[in-house]
Formats: sequence, C-alpha cells, structure tokens
Amino acid sequence: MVKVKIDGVTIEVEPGTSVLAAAEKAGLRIPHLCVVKGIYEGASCRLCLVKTPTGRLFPACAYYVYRDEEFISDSLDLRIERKVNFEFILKFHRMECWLCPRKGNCLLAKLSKELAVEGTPVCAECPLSPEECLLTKGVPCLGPITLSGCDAECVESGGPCWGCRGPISRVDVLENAFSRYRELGIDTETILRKADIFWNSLPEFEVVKKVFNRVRTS
Amino acid sequence: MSSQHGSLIIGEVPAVAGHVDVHVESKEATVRVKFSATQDPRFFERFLKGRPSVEVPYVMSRICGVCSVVHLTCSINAVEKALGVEPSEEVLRLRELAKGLEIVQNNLIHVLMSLPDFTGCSDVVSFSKMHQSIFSNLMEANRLALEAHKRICGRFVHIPTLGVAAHNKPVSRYELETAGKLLHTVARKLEETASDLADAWRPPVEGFSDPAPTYCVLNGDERYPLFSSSLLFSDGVTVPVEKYATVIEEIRSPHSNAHYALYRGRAFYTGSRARIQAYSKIIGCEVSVLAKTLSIDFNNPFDNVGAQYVDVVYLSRFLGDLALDLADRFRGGIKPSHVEYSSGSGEGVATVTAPRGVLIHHYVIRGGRLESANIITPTVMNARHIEVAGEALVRKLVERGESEENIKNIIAALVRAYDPCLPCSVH
Amino acid sequence: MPWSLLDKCCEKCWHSPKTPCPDFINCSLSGPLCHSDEECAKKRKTRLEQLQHGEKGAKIKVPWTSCTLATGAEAVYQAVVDYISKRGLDITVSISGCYGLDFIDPWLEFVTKGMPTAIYANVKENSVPKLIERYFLDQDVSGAFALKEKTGNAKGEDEVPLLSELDFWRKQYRWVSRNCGIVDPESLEEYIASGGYKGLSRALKMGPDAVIDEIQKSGLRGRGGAGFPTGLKWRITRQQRGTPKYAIANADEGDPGAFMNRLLAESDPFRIVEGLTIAGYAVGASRGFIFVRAEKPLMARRLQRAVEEARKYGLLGTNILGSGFNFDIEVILSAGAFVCGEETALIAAIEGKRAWPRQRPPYPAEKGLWGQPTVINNVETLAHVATIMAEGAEKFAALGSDRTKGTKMFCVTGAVKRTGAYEVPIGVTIRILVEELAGGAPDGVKIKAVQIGGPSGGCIPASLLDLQVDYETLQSAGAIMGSGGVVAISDENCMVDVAKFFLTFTSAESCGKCMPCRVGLRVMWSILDKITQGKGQEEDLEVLKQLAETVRSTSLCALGGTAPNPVLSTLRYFMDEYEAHIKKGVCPANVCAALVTYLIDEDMCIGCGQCAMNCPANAISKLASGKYRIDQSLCVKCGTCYVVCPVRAVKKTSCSGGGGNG
Amino acid sequence: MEGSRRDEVDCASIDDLFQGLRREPHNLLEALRRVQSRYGYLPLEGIKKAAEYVGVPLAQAYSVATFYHQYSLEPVGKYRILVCMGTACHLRGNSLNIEFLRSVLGLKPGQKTTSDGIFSVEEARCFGCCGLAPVVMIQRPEGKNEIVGKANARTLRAIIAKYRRLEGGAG
Repeated sequence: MVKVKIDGVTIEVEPGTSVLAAAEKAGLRIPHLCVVKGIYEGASCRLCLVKTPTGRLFPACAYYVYRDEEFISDSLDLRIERKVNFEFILKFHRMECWLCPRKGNCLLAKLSKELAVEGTPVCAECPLSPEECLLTKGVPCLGPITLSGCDAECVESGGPCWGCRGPISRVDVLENAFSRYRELGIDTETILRKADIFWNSLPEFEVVKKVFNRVRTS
Repeated sequence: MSSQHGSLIIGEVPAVAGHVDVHVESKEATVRVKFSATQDPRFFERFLKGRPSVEVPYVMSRICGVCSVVHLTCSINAVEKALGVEPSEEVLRLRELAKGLEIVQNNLIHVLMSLPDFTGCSDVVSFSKMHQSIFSNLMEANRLALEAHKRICGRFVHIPTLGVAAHNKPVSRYELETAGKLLHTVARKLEETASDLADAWRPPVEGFSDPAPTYCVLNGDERYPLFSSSLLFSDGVTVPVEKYATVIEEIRSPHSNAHYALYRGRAFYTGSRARIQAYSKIIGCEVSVLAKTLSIDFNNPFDNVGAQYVDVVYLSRFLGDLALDLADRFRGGIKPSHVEYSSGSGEGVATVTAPRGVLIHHYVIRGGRLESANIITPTVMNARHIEVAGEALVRKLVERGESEENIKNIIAALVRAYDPCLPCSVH
Repeated sequence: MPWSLLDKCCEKCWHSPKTPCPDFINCSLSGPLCHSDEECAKKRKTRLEQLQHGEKGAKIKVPWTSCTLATGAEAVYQAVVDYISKRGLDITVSISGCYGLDFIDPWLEFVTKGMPTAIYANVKENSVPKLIERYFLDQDVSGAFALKEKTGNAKGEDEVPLLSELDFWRKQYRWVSRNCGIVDPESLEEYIASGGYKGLSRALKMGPDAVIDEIQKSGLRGRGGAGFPTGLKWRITRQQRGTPKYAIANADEGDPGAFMNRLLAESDPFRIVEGLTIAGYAVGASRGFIFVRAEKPLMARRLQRAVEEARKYGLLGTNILGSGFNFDIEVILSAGAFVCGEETALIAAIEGKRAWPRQRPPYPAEKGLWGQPTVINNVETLAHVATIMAEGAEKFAALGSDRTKGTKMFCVTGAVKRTGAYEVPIGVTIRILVEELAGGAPDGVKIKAVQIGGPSGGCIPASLLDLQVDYETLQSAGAIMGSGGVVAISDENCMVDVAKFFLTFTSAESCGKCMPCRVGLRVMWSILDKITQGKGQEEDLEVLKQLAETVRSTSLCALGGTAPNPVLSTLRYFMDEYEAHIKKGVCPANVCAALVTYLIDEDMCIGCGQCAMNCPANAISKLASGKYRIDQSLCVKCGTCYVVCPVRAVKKTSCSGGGGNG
Repeated sequence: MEGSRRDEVDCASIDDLFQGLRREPHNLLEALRRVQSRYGYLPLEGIKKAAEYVGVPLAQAYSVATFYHQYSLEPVGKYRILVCMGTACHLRGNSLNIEFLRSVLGLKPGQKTTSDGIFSVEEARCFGCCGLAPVVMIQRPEGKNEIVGKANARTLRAIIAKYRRLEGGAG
C-alpha cells in the first residue's frame, strides 16, 4: 500500500492505482471526461489535471502511483487550464443539443457548469426527450439559444425557457438553432421579441440578431 | 439630535431586499422623516408598453425577486380580466396555493430578519446564538415551506408554471398531499415555537400607537381572501377594485424615486397587521389565542412582525387544507391546462393579497398588446405611513431623551417592521 | 573483386559470423594478430593504401546523398564514368558521403598519388571532362575550390586555399561527422579502415557497466533535443528487471530545417549501427530498431545496407565478436508523421499502430516497446557513443561548455550565404554559427532573427546573437536547442507570418489525441491568421498568450508542449510587428498577402511581359505605352510577378487599411 | 475517371507483394507501403489483405492508413508534385509556389488532383534539402523522383509544360 496525499487528504491505495481512482476513493471530485475505466485511458481531454508540489501537471487518470506522493487537485491555475481545455473541447463540438439523445444527461453540460465555462445551450440540460421537446409543440422556447447552467428549471416545471442566463455567443449554434426554429415553423420574430425581454441591453444580443438576420436573408 | 434642531441620516437601512435611506430633520418641534429609496427606477410600467399581453406577467414578476409569484399571479389576473378570460377552477386554486405559499415563506423570512430587533440582538447571527431553538425551528419551518413551494411550483422564483389562463406544470396528487402535510407541519412548528418566542419578545418601543390608523385590505366574506374584487378600508368603506383610483391616489415622493399611495389624501397602511385586524372573525379563535400569547398590540406599527407570525400560522393551515382538499378532489393529479382565448382588448384591474399587503395591477390592453399599466405595490402604500409614523416616533423618542444612536436603530427597526422589500416602491 | 580487409588473409584466420574472433577489428587493421606472417601484414598495408588512393592510384569521389543528388550529382557521376571509359583512364570512381556544405553541391574530389587532393565545387556535368583533364593529365589544380593538403608539385597550387584554412571548416570541430564526405558510406571496409568499430570491440571487452560509466563520464546528453543524460538513461534501463529489452535509434528527423541526422546516416551509417549496438550491449537489449523517416528513403536504404553488411561480418547477430552478446537490428521506415519523433509515438509506430503518444511516466526505460524496458536514442547521440567509445570519454569531455560536453551538429539554413551542416563544440555563440560559418546574410538583406530548434523552438532576435548555444541558455531565451536546426530569418520575412507558419505545421502534424494540441493550436492559428489579415484586435494578443500557456503546460507530449514556443518567443521579441499588424493594419515586411499591394513601377518596367505571362489570375495587362499594369480588382496577391520580374520593377507596398476589411 | 481507375485495381494476386515479410503486427506499416507502391494508393481491398497478412483487425489497419501522410486512400495523379513546407522553403517562397501551382493547374480549394488525373499537388514535409530551398519534388510513375531546388514560378511552369508535352506525346 502506498499513501497518496491529495489536497491534504491522505489516501491509502494499492501501488499502481491512478490518482483519479485514489481521489474517488476519498470522495474528492476531480473533473474528468474522456476516461472510461478499462475502455479508454488515453488521457486525451486534459481536464483531470493535477499538480505536483513542484508545479508539474499530470492527468490524474493516467498517472499511476507507486510510491508516496502528493498532489494538488484544485488551484486557480489548474482551474484556468481546465477551463481553457474544456473550451477547446466545446469549440468543435457540434451543439445541436435539442436533437441529442443525451440531452438532460449531458456530461459536457455538467462540466461546463462545474468549470464555469459558458458554452452549452439550455437544451443540453433539458429533461425532455427530443420527442417531448417544447419546440415540437410549437412553444417558442429560448432553450436553443440560451446559456445553460440553470438545470433547465423552467422546462422542468413546465414552462418554456425565458433566456434568464443570457444568449449563447457561438455563431454556429445560433445558426443551427435558427434552422431548427424554421424547420418546426416557429416564428423567429417571436423568438427574438421574447429574447428581447431580458437581453434587450446585452451586447451579445446584437450578435444573435445579426446572425438571425443573416441566416434569414441568405 | 440632542437639541430641538438637527438632522439625522440613516443610510442604507439593511433589509431583506434593496436599500433605503431615512432622513430625519427636526426643526422647532416639527419633525420630518423622509423615506427615500436609493434605488433607480426601472420603468416597468413604461417599457412594457406594446408588449404582447401573454408576456407581461413574466416580466412583471421580475419587479421583485422576493415576491415574484404575487406579482405574477396579480398580473395574470389583470390580463385575464382585461381580456375576459376565465381560467378553470383548479387553475385558480393552484394559483392561490402558489401565491399563499409564497406569502408563508416570505413572511417567515421577514419575521426572521426582524427578530433581532424584537429580541434585543444586534443581528441575526447573534440572535441565532442566543435563541438557538427558536432560530432553528423557524429555519426548519422555512425549509419545509420552500419544499412545499417547490412541489407545487417547480422552482422558487419567477416560476414559469403559471400563465395567462394556463397552468403548465403537472401537479400530481402525491405532490399536493405532500405540500399539504408540509404546510400543516409548518403551522405546528410555529405554534410550538410561539411560547418560546413570547418569552424572548422585547419590542423596541412599547406603547407606541399608530398616529394614522387607517388600513386597507382585500375584502373577503367567509374566506381569507387571496384574490378579491373589492378593497376594504378600516373606516368601513368598500371599493370595487375597478374604482380603486377614486380613493387611492399614487403620487411621486418629492424626495426620492419612491411612490406614495394616499387614501383620500391620507396616509394608510396595509399588511399582516391590517389583515389580522380585519379578518379576526375569519381567522377564528385558535389563532387569536396565538396573538394573545405574543401579546400583539395591533395599534403599534412595530407589532406588524408579530402579526405576520400569526398570519403565517393561519395561512399555513389554510393552504394545507386547500392542498389536501385539492388532492382529494383531483385523484389523478392536476394536468397542465390552458383556456383558448383570442387576444382582444380591454381593461383589467386585479388585486391580490401580497406578503406585505395589497397589490394592485391595472392594465389597458389593445389588440393583444399592453397599452398602459399602473402598479401599486404594498410598499408604495406603506411608504407615506412610515414617514408619518416615524415622525411621531422620533418626537416620542426625543421626548424620552434617547441617544442619537438609539434613534437611528429604532427608526431602522421601524422601516424593517413595515416592509423589508424595498425595491417594490420603485418599479 | 579485390581482397578486402574484412576477408580472411590466409587459411589461418578463422573469423566468421559463426566463429567470431574477438580481435577481428584490430586484426583487420594492424594484424595479423593470431599468427605472424609477413605476407598477410603486407597485404593489409597495400589494401589500406589502395583505399586511400584507389586501386589504380587515382580516384574520383562523387558525393551520393540526397542533397547532392538534388543538385544533379547523378548526372555528374554519369559524366565522370562516361569520360573515363571513353578515354580509357585508370581511375577508380567511388561514391562518398557529403561534407554537409550544401553551398558547394554537387562537388567532386580528385585523389591521386603525388598530387594534392582537390575538391571542385558546383560541378556541372559538361565541365567534368575539362576538370579531369586538367587535374589528372595536366597536373593543374587551378580552379579547384579547395585542397586537402599541399604537396608543392602541382600547378596553380598557390591560388587554391586549403580546406582546413577556410572559415567554415576551420571553425568547425568535426568529431562525430569526421567521416562525412570522406568515406564510402556503403563500404564497411572503409569504415573500419578509418577507425570504425574500435568502440564496439573496446566496449565488449569492458563489460556493460563500465560502458555506462564511460558514457556518464563523458557527460554526453541526448542530442535529440531534450538533453537528457544518455548514461543515466541507460543505467535506468539496465536496472529494469523485465526482459527482453529493446534499443531504438530515433532516425525520424522531422524538424524542417534540420538534416544532420540524414547527413550522418547517409554519409556514415555504420557509426549509427555501431552506436546502437553499443547501446544495446550496455542496457542488455537483444533487439534493436532504427526508425527512419519516410521522407528520407535514401537514409533508410543506407542504414538497411549497413545493417546487412555488419550482419555479414558478424558485427550483428549472435555472439558478436566472441563476447556472447546477441543483438540484431531491424530498420523500420515510417509512413510520414512528424509526431513519430516523440519517443512514445515512435514506439507505437514500431508496434504497427497509429503514432499516438501516451502519457509519461512510465517512461520507455520502464515500459516501452511492447511494454518492455526500452532505450531510445537519437541518431546523433548514438554516433557520438560510437565515437566516444573509440576515442575515450576524456577527449569528448574536454570539448564543449561547463554544463554540456562535446560537440553538436547544427544545420544553418534560411537567409545565409553558406547553408549547410556544421559541427561545433557546444557553447559557441549563435553569431559564430550564422555569421562566421554560414557567412552571414546574403547581400541586400539583414538577419533580424534566428529560429532555433525547429517548430518547437523559438525565434531569437539578432540582438541576442551572442548567446551561447547550449540547452540551458537557449531555454532561458525562449528557444530550445532541439535537434539543431538554425534558420536565419531576414528582414524580408514577417515574424507573425513565421509564427503562423510554425503553427500551420504543428497543427497539421498534431496527432489529435489530446485537446490542447488538437484544438488549441488550431485556435491559436486562427487568431494569427486573423492578425495577418489585418483584422486582429489588441485583446487577441492576451488571448494568444493565455492559450499558448495552456497548450504548453497541459499537452500530452512534447509536440504540443513545445508548439507554442515560436508564438511565445515572437510575442516576446517582436511585439512591434504584431502591433503594426493590429493597430496600423500594416505588414512591415510586406509578406502578409492580405495587407500587401503589388504595383508595377512603370519607369522601371522594360515591357518584357514575363509578369503577364506568369500571372495566374490574368490580372496584368499591357498598356498602350508597352508597359504593364496590375488590375488590383483581379490580383490574387500570389507574388508571382514580384518573383519573375527580371528588373525588380514590381513593388510591394503595405498601406494602412490594406486589408480591405472595411 | 476516378471510378474507372478504382475498378482497375484487382487485389486477388496481391499476396506476392508481401514476400519476405514476417507475419507480425508491427509489419503493418511496411505491408501497407507495399500495397501503396503497387497501386499508387490504398484500395480498401488492399488494406484488408495487408491487415489479414500481418494479423491485425481491419479497423486498426484503417486507422493506420488514415493517420500517416504517406498513405493515400484516393487515387493520386500520375505525377505527384510534392511541395516542401519546411521552414526554409516557406521563408524562401514555397507558399507562393504552391498557390501558383494550384492556380496554374486549375485546382479548386480542397481538390488535390487535376480532373484529368495527371497531376496532383500536395504539401509535403521537409525533404532535408533545406540548403536548396524552396524545394519541389515530382514523383514520377516509374518511381523516380525529380527534385527541383530553388523553385520559382518560371521553373515550375516549365516543368509542368514538360510533363504535359510528355503526356501529349504518349497519348
């Protein structure tokens, strides 16, 4: 048995255990995404970074301990690195959450809340399956163009999203959302007017309007 | 303010929400208290002009994050009246439930926030240390009330559950039952705590009586009215809500962004103190006993807090029964529903019982869009009354030779006792 | 075939791969050792003499490497052979490696007894007969580029300088490249005759631990870029319990601008095979691999041939030189992926998988090829090993700086007069490399920066040319020594464009396994692209810095870990150029296409029409005056006209707001 | 055109390609290289055979075939023009050269091979001839490579014209 010290908590584990497994044993949460024990341990997502006292960074999922060692799993710089890396992940993620079968149970949405990254739309957290989606019933829901992080409370309690958390600023997501609205015959003017309630003075709203106008005319 | 001359500024009276400055000026035996909300106006009535009537309630609910449901329901009610829509009965009941739950939870918090003033503690933290059992009981009651609220409304603030002539969230029988039981537990807990509270009860100023004892409540006959179609004043005048403007006049406060509402040119008050006095018959003796236990003097503005406590206990019982009754009547739960209506034109005034008193929303709708709106919040109604009562209080305190520091604290306590939710006065 | 040094001298010699003789190497040079026979000794002496001057007393060496072939060495070789057979001359024609002096390619070396050995530079096939005639028949060396030595009996000797006196040769210390350009890279015999395989036979007599001690004593550090002490790496691998162990030579030289490994392997491949054998012996490995970059097929062929030759004479295989040590080498050709230079990726590639690096630790020394302890060394390191074992650690340790011993080969390319590979003791200044060895900038331009270490390195401004080249100094200046590529950047190049170029390279070569490298580099690239189009904003630079830091500190392997270096170092030293792009919308070096306008100076135009003929967009038309003009609305800014104009009448200007982004 | 080229590929007699190659997974790179050298690209059938020969799953063989630059899953032009994108070559103007080649051959963005299948233009990694920058290499069908050092628009135009003539004369 070796002793791993993570954030001051000492955990006794078998030699060869990964830092992530040791942390989980102690109930410490290190954000991670790509690792699936026994299936993929390639350390690709770089979210589970931990720091040695000397300042070197290692992914907790692929660092195996064979002797007593100490790690820091949470600090400002680690948070920044994680955040940036997570933004990288979202950057090329095709976010058509409203059609995604994992909506409501989306790891990316959970992590973006945990790491305070603004990226996923409310749909990623929406508990309604794509078939139950309010949009398909013609309800003008702002979910597809609103930032997630609220656990989709409104949708959960039966109402459409009102856009409390502000607009998403990714152009591709907005474009996809626009075509989704149009596909389902929801008037995008209604959507914009509704969004105008809370986003009226937000500079990001101008982006939304611009994108919508561009897609409409093109 | 050791002499007859001087002025005193109590900056940023801490309260539940928002800030208010109180200026006290005394000059040759005349004392002037100026209640001035420091918040900037948000022009809700103005910027909603031209908006589709369906949206209006959701925005109006944002006037206040503390009593959002009250604004929401009142607004929905006003829109419905204007458009002549009649929602189904269970929707109305659920609305009552949602709104009542908010009053319960809201007033509980108000009581908690004011208790330090009434127990001689400097703040809530020291209160929680000195009166641990009272504090934990009240917190527990608050938690249970929130729990019940969540069952019915889905989320705590700005609930999307309610809509114009619609109810969006399916409420199961189990949820109704749980909410009912939770509410009864809240009532029981509070009743149990009452005697402890009575022991600790030290009103900041005793024997102070209201210089302008006019109040306003909703008019109800048999039932504690959460909605009503007429207003009742303490001088016995009953006014249909549509005619509120004939008796209530809303003016801009000369020294701040707040508004005053005057009843025939006079200051009046509203809130739990008014309700307990007006509905003494409906409330019944059990609760009156509670009022005796706490030795509430309904003539003393400070004792609004005590009245709120009583109010909460009664409402918890009342809503608990309502929830259980609904659970009985709708064995399969209440499904989301909405009534079809055409977006027409019309004028509608709605008044509801809000945690702090009477709330009036008055809309003119043309072609499905809001043309004009007027909102009179309880804080607006109380604002002038606070000044009047404050002036009398300061005179009394100066007579008693209280120190400046004490006067400051007591005036702040007075403001808190009326209404801790100040942004409503500026909307 | 004449008798060779590696053949049996008489019936008494018993060396063969099956019955190896421990003294085979010494014997073949100064033997016979096991029996005394005047005849046999004489045989060796004559053969050595033959090797130097050719069997017929005269020899022409033609360099046969990628760089000389690219400049026409094949045609020159053919011309030499044709001419000799036509005239019936008694001259041996042999191939050789390359000196590393690219600016004299292709060259010829003439050797004959009694004449100074002469080197002719930039030979054209049609000048071959004249050269042969003049040297071999008239005994006239005038016109030669340099001489190896002076004998005093050739015509025109005084006008031709000695090679050893020329700047670019005098300032070098040719330790590991000693054989480059001198021996025939396909002949094991010549390698042994020039002192090869002495190191291995010495090592086999010392025992593995003593070999590691010797290497540690020499202070040799990995020449692949990271500079990890080689002896220590070997010791760690040796201490591992797992068997079998493997030894790998990393010949996947991918850094653009670096070709010293190619040069070594093409000119002196046996040294690498010997070095790898020593490494295998020291760590206790039984199999070795040489992993060669796909873009360099000749290098692979040479190494493959060297391995086969060594196997033929019992220098690879079972019981090497009677020591009981079994070792064989396989040459593996990559299929083209820059990331293969990373050791864990290289291991994956050898295993026949995608070249995906994996997280270290565990290091290959613990768990490498097929999960077994593996030692991986750069080709240059292994060549050093063979040389150190032959010459002794003290000689090596006497060279170099305090912290880093020995010599290092640098490839100096870009805006210099004499591009090529130069070997210098570590610790010389960049100025010596760029200005004295490579001759400084060509006429008309100035060197403004030096890019060291390939895509992973950084750009060092001209003001820091007096920095010493060693691992630590370069690191503190924001560059790395890397594999030793030095690219001089002139003031005709835009630093933002250079940084963008490196990101284009690294992001295209990212294996795609980890996020920061796969996406981060692309995001950084798009920011730089925006800047080069004149659409950058000031906050972009901050974002760029932050991204670079994250990519650097969180990438899985060294590819991503070092890829931001060019950006960070240009941001550090050339902020003014970034600012010019962003604030003024100007590219100071007139490179960034979106910001540049091409104009034809009508006063200078001679009306030759080259520009119009070559313009891909047909944007250039003839005016009534016979001059040409560019239609700006059609111009695609390819720069072709600028290049082809014989009188430089096409001008580039970068005016404010030229980006046309409104 | 491309389709017909694809159809020409007959991988039935491919096994002789792998002669002398040990059936070990790590010989996958070499096996694929031999397939490519015969057909000029990697036909799916060829990848299957190579995978079968060295004993790895087709998925792995495919992942390898798509990973390395030297393998091409599509038929390439008869003459492959490889433009070095090394540092020295970039600085001395190869980025202009590649643009020039593409526009002269009429290649659209993303298109690699000319529609007549004669030329393809590709970016390549350093050939190690940085001293001669900028360098362009032309791989000829008979397997010989022509390296053009110090390339510019004029020399490239001449080279293309040369091969065009060659093609014209042959067919």
